[in-house]
Amino acid sequence: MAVDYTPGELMVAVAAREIRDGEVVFVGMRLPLLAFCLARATHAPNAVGLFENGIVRDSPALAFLVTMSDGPNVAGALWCTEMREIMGLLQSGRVDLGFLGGAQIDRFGNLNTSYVGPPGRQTRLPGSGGGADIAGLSRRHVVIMAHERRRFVERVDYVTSPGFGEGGDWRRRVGLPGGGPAAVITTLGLFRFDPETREMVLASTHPGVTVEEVREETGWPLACAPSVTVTPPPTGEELAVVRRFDPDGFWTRDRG
Amino acid sequence: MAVDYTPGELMVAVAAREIRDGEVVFVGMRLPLLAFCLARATHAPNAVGLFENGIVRDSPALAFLVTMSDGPNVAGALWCTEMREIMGLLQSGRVDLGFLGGAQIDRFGNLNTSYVGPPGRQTRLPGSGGGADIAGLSRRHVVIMAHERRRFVERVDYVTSPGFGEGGDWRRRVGLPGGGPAAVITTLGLFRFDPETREMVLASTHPGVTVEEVREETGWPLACAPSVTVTPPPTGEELAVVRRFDPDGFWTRDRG
Amino acid sequence: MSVGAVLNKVLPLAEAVRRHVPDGAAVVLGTALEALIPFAVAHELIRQERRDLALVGPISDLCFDQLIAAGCARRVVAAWVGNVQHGSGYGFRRAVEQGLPHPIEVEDHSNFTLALGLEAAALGVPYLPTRTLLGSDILARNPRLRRERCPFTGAPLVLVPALAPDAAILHVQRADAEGNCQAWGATGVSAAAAKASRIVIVVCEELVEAAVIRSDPNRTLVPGFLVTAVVHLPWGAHPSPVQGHYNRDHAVYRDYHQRSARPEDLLAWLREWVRDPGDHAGYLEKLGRQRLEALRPRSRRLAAPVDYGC
Amino acid sequence: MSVGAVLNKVLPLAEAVRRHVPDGAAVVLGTALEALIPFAVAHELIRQERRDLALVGPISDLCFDQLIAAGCARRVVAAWVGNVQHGSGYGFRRAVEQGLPHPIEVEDHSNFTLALGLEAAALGVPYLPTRTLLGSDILARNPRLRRERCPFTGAPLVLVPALAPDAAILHVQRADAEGNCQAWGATGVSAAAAKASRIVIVVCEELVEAAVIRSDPNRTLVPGFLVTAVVHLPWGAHPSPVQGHYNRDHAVYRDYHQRSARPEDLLAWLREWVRDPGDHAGYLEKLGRQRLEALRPRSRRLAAPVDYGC
Repeated sequence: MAVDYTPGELMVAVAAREIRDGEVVFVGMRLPLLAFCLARATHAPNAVGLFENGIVRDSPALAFLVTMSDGPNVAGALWCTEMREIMGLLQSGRVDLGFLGGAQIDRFGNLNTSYVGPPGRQTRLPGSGGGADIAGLSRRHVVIMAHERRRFVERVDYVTSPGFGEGGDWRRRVGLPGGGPAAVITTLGLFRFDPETREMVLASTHPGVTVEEVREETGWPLACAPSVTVTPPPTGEELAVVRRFDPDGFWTRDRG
Repeated sequence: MAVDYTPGELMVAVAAREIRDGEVVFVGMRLPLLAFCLARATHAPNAVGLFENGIVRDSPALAFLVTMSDGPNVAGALWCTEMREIMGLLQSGRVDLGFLGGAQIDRFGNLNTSYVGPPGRQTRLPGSGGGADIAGLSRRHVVIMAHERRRFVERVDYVTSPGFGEGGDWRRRVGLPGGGPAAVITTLGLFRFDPETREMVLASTHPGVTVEEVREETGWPLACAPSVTVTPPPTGEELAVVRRFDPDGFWTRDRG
Repeated sequence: MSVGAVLNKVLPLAEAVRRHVPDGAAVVLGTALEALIPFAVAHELIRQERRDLALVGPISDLCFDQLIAAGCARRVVAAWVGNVQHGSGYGFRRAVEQGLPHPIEVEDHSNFTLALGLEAAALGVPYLPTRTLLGSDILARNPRLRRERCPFTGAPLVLVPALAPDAAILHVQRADAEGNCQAWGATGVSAAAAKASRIVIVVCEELVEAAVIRSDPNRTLVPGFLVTAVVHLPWGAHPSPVQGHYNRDHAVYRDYHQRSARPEDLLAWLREWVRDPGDHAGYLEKLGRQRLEALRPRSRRLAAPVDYGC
Repeated sequence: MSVGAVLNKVLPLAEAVRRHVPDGAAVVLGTALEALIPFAVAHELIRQERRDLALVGPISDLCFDQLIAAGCARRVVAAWVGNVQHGSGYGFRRAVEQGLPHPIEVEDHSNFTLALGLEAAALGVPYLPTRTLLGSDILARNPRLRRERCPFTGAPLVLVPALAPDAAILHVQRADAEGNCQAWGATGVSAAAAKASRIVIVVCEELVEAAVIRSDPNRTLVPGFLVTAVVHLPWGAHPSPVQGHYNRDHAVYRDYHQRSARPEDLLAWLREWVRDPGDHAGYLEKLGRQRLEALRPRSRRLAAPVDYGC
């Protein structure tokens, strides 16, 4: 049965499926926050969500959130504390999964949210926030971003949040404890990483998207899984939950 | 007017006079705790007391205390927190004055509360607790202890809580930030330290005690101030306050 | 504190800012992230035309963007500068990209290294070690961060040096006249920031009796003996949220975003919302009672009772 | 947690100890110093004749002395071991001085270095730096502590390696069935100890509904996802105090002090107060209702209301 949904809603549904029941998830804001709410409401009722401001919740926020510090994310939390506590959980390996967004990503999953463009004519982006910490320290992380050729580049201009660096065992060599990116969820498809080379690999295209379209929007010769599948679209139940937590489509309709 | 008092009460009164108004004081237990209460009730109404368990008070405990964690020290505190916060204040130079007890002290004010006696036949004492931290990190500290020849030795068997080490600029050389001992208050007298050599110097003898008696109970050739005075005894007001906080003489009568 | 001393700590906003945040000061603010942002202090700094500030904070939401656009800042030490609700901070971008209104220096951090720098200063150690930022260009390009091998394990570590601002500005729910203060909700790096700083200004929604604080000492965020000044200023964190007092006023962030893309519009926004109202009372008057009331909590949610009896 | 998982966390005392604290485990307890000492767990370890434990804690009051005298411990990592009210711990002294009932190893710390070791493990770093213990023989004789120069300032520092016990035992005022727990009064090194340990056992005076914890999230000491087992055991910290529930029973400390100077007396004390009562209920019965009631708070002292409304 075909259901109408936006790219944002699809990405939220795909992201939610990355959360396993009982996991401790570094949530962040926007689409990952909705994905956490969706996962808890469906297949992962025991997932725990961490926020870098110091909030830990095991239930969805009481109401729609624009920021993680909004009142409905505080009320009913199971712990409100300092950032150092949250970062300590991350650094000590207690966080199973973290979510990240980015402006620019490369072949090995490195993310740039700091400086884009050639020296002298750089655009200044807001910066890391907790992104570099999540990318470095969580057991695995998942990236969610818009898929455009200017964003998917051979090599990012600046590594804010490390993925697999130059590939292979780079993370081990530089000393990063976390496992690195497990998936990249874009407006066009779902990507995994080759277990040896650590290069990004197209795993599935979203409904209606061709592999060729993905290639066109990717700034390097894209590797594909032996059989690229089609991403299962959000179910009616998934959409109902997403719309409950983003009733006006602030995150899933107004933007990608 | 002569007032009857115990050695413990005298020591508390002398210790209280070391606290200046507005100071942040690392209090600990027993006699120093009473000294803090006395100082606040008399000349230092704005002194703030810190306890290593995590308590900060600006008022005396509600009732007699056997330990710093007793209920009356918690209720009405202005802050109950973790040990790290208290130790952080100490290490960052926010503590003006700390109090310490000891089983053994030497010429340069080093304290031993760990191992007494020759190797192989050592007596095991309880250990540092927070003593070594107070001695190392507070801006200045004051020692309170019984004056006996076996306790006042040329060189302690084990430096638990450093005073001036080997004298002179030893503290600077080993890298200790705190100022070291400012006074030693014993059952016999009050001692200061020579600003150059950092050797302990007799400043005043308690009423009825002679310099000779102090020398006899001291295990090294004791230096004396140019004019050794007599310690002013506790006033009636001071005694009244001490007895209010130690009504049964648990700390000031049953023991030294 | 003697009564005189206590009374002297409680200051009007303008006086606290004038006395304790001079030109050139390093100021940490926005320490609870998107909540409890001391916007009233930031606006007062703009009105007093403070110059050459170093702004220190994890993610600043639009507070830093406004200070930068107004020309108050010479340096930014932060993990993220922008508008949390809408992304880019145009004031910040123009300063970095075009040197407008004048060039600023930026010291980039992640949230964790910024927090650790403040923690190190709060704890009185020259640095704290971490495993974050290995392999990141933030480490490569921030000369204050050092990469060293762990003497115990041989593993690579990043050493974050102590970061001790001149002044910390905290907004809290309640404080007494001595500055003993309590806040609830996430506190981010607030406690560390206060202990790391020489000057601490506490802005509170409620100025309470000493007994209120002392009825619940586990709730205390910063003890008064570390606090320099107390400003009693309800709504002082607007448009950011204060749990139990008011919700976030999202419309302000949207309006500022829409009106800051062009520098002349941004300056007009600052004129309209910061300079022309003259002071915080004028700002609240311009917002209007109806708008403020709409931000009030829909219901009370009281903490379960806790008994300190003994 | 699923309902099944939740119910499984709540265990009787004996079962929690049997399942989660095996022979040879490194156990941190007494983390709030003289209050909230999990004496009931210590006594159960004695009754179950646990052996070769490493006992970790800042100052242990007489809890460690009893475990050592009963032959449960092979190693002690602590800053102070004795009887806070009376000084010496005779059980500890005999073990160190005479190897009775068997020799034990002692790793000496100050309170601060013990706290920092736990903090390092809690934060996931191999060590934390400090300026304490420079010039102390604790540093000179503890081979795990290193003296190094600061790479930034050149100043000498002590590096305290991470100390990660196998199990942490915390006594708290209230917890829910998932282990989300809240404590008030000074908390010492409790939070760090829990995060540093693989296993966390929470013993609570009150087992409360999930909603109680969530009504006041700033009060939470340790979140449930770090907690392995929850034991609901009123009076489980006796004779140490629990704010709002009971005061310290000083007489126990005096009695133990008087009856522990000779080893046969100490063993008789343990027989009388630990083994013969059979379990915690038997211990409370032996204490008697009247004695327990006399320890109850004389009055309630409620925390000022806090509103999380939004």
